[in-house]
Amino acid sequence: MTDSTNDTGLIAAAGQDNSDIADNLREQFGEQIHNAEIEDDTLQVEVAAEIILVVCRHLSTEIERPYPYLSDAFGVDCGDHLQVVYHLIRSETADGAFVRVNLPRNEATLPTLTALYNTANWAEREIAEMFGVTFAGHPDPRHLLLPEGWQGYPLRKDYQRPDHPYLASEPLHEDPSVFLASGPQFETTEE
Amino acid sequence: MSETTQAPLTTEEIVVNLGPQHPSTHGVMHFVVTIDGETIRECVPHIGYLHSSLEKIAETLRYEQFITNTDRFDYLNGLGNELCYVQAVERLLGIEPPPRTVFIRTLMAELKRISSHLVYLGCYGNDIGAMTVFLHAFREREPLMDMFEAVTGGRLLYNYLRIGGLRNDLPTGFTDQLHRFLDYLPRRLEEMNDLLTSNRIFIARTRGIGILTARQALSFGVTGPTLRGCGVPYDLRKLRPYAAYDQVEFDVPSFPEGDCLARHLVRMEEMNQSMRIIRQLMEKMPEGEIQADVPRRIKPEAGEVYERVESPRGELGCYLLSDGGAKPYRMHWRGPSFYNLQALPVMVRGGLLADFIATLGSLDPIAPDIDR
Amino acid sequence: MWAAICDIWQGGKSIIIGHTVTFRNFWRPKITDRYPHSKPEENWQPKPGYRGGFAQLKSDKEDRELRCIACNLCAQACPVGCIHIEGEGKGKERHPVAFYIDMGLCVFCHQCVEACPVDALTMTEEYEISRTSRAGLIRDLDELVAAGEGRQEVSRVV
Amino acid sequence: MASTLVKTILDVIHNWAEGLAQQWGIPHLFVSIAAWIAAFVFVIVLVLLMVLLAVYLERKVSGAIQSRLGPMRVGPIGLFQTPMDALKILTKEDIVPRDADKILHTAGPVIFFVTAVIGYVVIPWDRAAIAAQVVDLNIGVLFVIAVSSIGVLGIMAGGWGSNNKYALLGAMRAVAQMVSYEVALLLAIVCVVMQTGSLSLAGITADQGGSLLQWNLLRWWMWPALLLYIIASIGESKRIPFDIPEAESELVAGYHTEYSGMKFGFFFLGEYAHLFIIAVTGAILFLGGWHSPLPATMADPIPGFIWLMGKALAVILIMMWIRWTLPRLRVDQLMNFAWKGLVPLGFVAIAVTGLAIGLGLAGGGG
Amino acid sequence: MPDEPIRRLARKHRESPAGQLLIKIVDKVLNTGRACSVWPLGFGLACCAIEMMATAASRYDLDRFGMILRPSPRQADLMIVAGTVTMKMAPVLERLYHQMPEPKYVLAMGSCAVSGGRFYRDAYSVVNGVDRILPVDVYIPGCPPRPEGLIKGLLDIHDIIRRDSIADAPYIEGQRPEYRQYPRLEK
Repeated sequence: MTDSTNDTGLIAAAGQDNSDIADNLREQFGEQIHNAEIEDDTLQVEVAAEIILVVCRHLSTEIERPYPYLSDAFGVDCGDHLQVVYHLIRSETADGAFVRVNLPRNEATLPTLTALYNTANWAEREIAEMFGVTFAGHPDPRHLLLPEGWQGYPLRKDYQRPDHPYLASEPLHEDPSVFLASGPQFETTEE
Repeated sequence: MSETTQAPLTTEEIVVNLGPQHPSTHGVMHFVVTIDGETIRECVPHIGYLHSSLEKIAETLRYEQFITNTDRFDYLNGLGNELCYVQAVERLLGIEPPPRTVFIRTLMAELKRISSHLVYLGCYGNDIGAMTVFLHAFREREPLMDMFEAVTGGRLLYNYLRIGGLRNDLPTGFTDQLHRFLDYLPRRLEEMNDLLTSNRIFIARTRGIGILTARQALSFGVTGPTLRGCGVPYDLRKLRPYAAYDQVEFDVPSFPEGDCLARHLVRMEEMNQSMRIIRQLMEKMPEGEIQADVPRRIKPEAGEVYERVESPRGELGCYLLSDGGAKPYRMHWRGPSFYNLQALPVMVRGGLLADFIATLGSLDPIAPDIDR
Repeated sequence: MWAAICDIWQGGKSIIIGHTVTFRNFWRPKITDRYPHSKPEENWQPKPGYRGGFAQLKSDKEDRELRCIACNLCAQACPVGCIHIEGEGKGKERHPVAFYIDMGLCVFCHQCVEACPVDALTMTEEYEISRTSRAGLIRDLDELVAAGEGRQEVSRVV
Repeated sequence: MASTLVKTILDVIHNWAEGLAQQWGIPHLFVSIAAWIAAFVFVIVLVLLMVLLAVYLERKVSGAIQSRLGPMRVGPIGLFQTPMDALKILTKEDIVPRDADKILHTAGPVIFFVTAVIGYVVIPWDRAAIAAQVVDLNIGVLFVIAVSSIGVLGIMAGGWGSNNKYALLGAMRAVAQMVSYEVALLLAIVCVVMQTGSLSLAGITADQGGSLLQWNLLRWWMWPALLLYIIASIGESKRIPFDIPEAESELVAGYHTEYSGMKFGFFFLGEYAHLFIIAVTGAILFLGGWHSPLPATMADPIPGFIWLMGKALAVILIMMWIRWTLPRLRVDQLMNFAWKGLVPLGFVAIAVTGLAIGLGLAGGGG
Repeated sequence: MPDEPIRRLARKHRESPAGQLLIKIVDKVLNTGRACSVWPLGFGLACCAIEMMATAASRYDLDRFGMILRPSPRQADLMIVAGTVTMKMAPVLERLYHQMPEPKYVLAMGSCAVSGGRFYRDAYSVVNGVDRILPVDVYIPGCPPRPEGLIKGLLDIHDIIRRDSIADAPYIEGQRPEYRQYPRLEK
């Protein structure tokens, strides 16, 4: 029962290529597609924040061989801006497409994709609490992994860990001169 | 007690907190379950009780130092996680590991899959109420633990894979040990099937319980045995072969029912398929070096990579972004349990409280894999 | 009706089969290792290469000096920073005056042993490392040297 | 011989007390009451010992089935493990949760334990001639079932009084389950009563005297009743596969989630006392009570109460075997099974017994 | 405490020789009972939980020592904190500890519970050692410890119990001496 479906999926994958998808995207959305290319049968698209919902709907339902499912979404702190990456897949061949959005650090707002993908719910909540990206219209915008009332966005590069008694790195030995676990030997490694 | 009772009394829904400390939550998760009598009206998962900030830690460690931490994501699949991470780093660096290394890595990942499914089997038996299955499954797992210890020096967390190689070759006597185990395990699995899988009570507890349709599963990003239990033969080992999976033959078991029993049967069959893979790997195992040439300072060029492997729980993704330094600039881990668990509220709605436990157990979630 | 009877028959059969399995197991030999009791049998000795406690090795030459040259490579390789070294002297004369490993912090990953250029640090098969105080988990140089008495080889899988 | 020894000890105490009473002019009634109490205390101690033994056996049997050893450290092969557990439990802190109903919280385990033990007064431990039964009620078998079913009140009081949702759910499940399985249990007993024509446990035992062939176990028309009794008694004692009131993976520890120390000990011991009385009753109903399986012509060196306890232990062992083999049923399946499976089976069993009596095979009320 | 009258009596007569003898005997009996039936609350959090389960399973068999893993803290004597304790989990851990009846003991299993281990320095959400929240009696390093290592730690707990005396009354008047009071997590 399993092999036949597998084979058809693989043959279909081999028979077609994705190069037209990138061209179509550029044609359809023009300037708002910052980048669209195919690398090792993986589609890489970088779009403006305003059209992310439209592009994802287009990729997941409207093209000939769509990427109907969201597999993963995560954020990256690129220093001067934030990036949110969506990984769309096809279930028959496990082909992937990466859709990226660049956002300014201070006012990072994106429309939510929860209407399109159930997967987006938790993934967006995680990105929101880790990077401080606001997802407009998210049905459940609470903290996901961190306790209620957490301050700061931990995965941003400039995050300082809170000064909390549970976290304080106090000397482990009775005599602090003997052993300091949070020593600086580590930072000097590369030089 | 049953939901068909039409009582003239006014009834009240009660809210039960399952977890964070609860005998069946498979680690620490918290579910706020609203029940009417015994029927579940709503279930809201609260996660993050094991959020250990490993993605942040990855940014402070060198590439080779972080291998030991990948074990801690999904601790039942330590070698599989290492495989995913090491493959990602190797792709960043453009290194090809020697063939013997690839074979040993695949072999260990498959052994780990068997071990992980045995833990699942035991815990599922415990959830359903069959304590003996739990202890039997852990008993069969002990020879495996001995093998892991002989190869890697650790029982549960290994730090065995290296970038472009392995820590050490297989020890002497390993082949005999493995063959003894492979001869012995199928008989014991058969016994376990007699004891649990074919039991009328077990079937009554799992058939038609926690149903997830294929479309729902895909839209929730569910992968692994849970998705294959919905009739979708989605397996990265077959669809996008990595390591040595393109050199072995195996089937991808899938059952169309989408209930707890189907997921259970998928895992039971996967253990047999893993044994088949291991036998083939042992036959074809090439001789040779186990370490590729790797620069002493591992500093990949700026770039990014998204590596995917099939863990016992589903699709494992590792995203690495390098800025040219010795430490990853950003590391993201796609834990399969994270997305699998998201589908739980849909699966348990309208069922009984006992079905909740059965459904949760059949997803086989691992807390650090969810919370990272 | 017939289906119901078949169901009862099948169900009863499966339950009886289950009972035969447990009955068989009842008479099987027990696999329990009686850990603190049958200690001389060394049933539970870890395999060679097991990553347990730590030891500092001495040179196999006549002078029996410590091999360690206090180069700090192990401390740098450690992903948790549980090793603290203070060395003295320059060049060939360099030796450690203080060497602490915090076992409570250590994750037993073996990276320090692999980093050592002179094979001075090793992990042992010691696993009875529990203590009743946090400070008791910190190993100093004397304890490490004592643990290394009689060892020549660095731990490795054979 | 042990049973005569017991009788002698009791007689000596009785005579001594009577002598004393005559000397001091105490009415004879008080002496009789004192003698009953002495006999009752003796039985209770015996029963508690058996309960501790049953707990120990449970751990050993489960160990054997699971390829492990079970308790080994305390005493030879861990024999003193359960007394040590009891000692520890009795000296633990007794916590009453702040928002619990204090009276009900305390009453729960007491009711549960006392009702579990009271049933033992009507058990005929040995032949009536040597007075090894505290009271011989003519409705003994009903008394045992009735009293032990009051235990469910203790569970309900405890579950409700704990002010804990797991405990409440567990108690609700326990009530529903015990009420349902009692019906099936009584239907099984009705068959035995039809066969014997007596509700007294001593009478039921007497009916099976003579030889091994007289046991209800070996009368084929009693087999449906026997099957029914085994299943219903497991349900009644809340063990796997019917252990939903304390289903560990669902309700943590069920109705005794909030109990610690001595009160938990009462629940724990009471549970095994329940189990043991159901096993003893089963041994009397189907395995010939204190009668020896040896032919009557052979001299029997073993006293009757040892035989009875041995038979009860055999029943318990079978229940343990079942417990450590099967998974747990779900709550609705459990109720369905009781009402749609066991009750009809009970009617079949009664019909079969009635048929056998009609055909003249059975005693039909002696 | 049910033994409170005995304790009061013992403290009163701890000077007299007869009292000492009696205290010795009572200690011996009580401590043997307690040490021989330590029921742990399996507080399995992460990787160590699997090794804890393996220890309770057939090959190592905690039941040999009279230990049964209890699901409810009310019936437990010992809390095995096996794994990473996060900031989100810390209040739960504290609450469970206070739900356990006296006398109670805490065993920190694995590096994460001992010191934060892997997550000591750079993690923002992991409690660096469970001894910042609870009074820990025995520390077992290891990541995770071998089952034998865990059994050794449990035997250490037995030793601690056997050293208890009813005349000391360590858990009646406030906390145990080595208890370090850390501030509670702010809500």
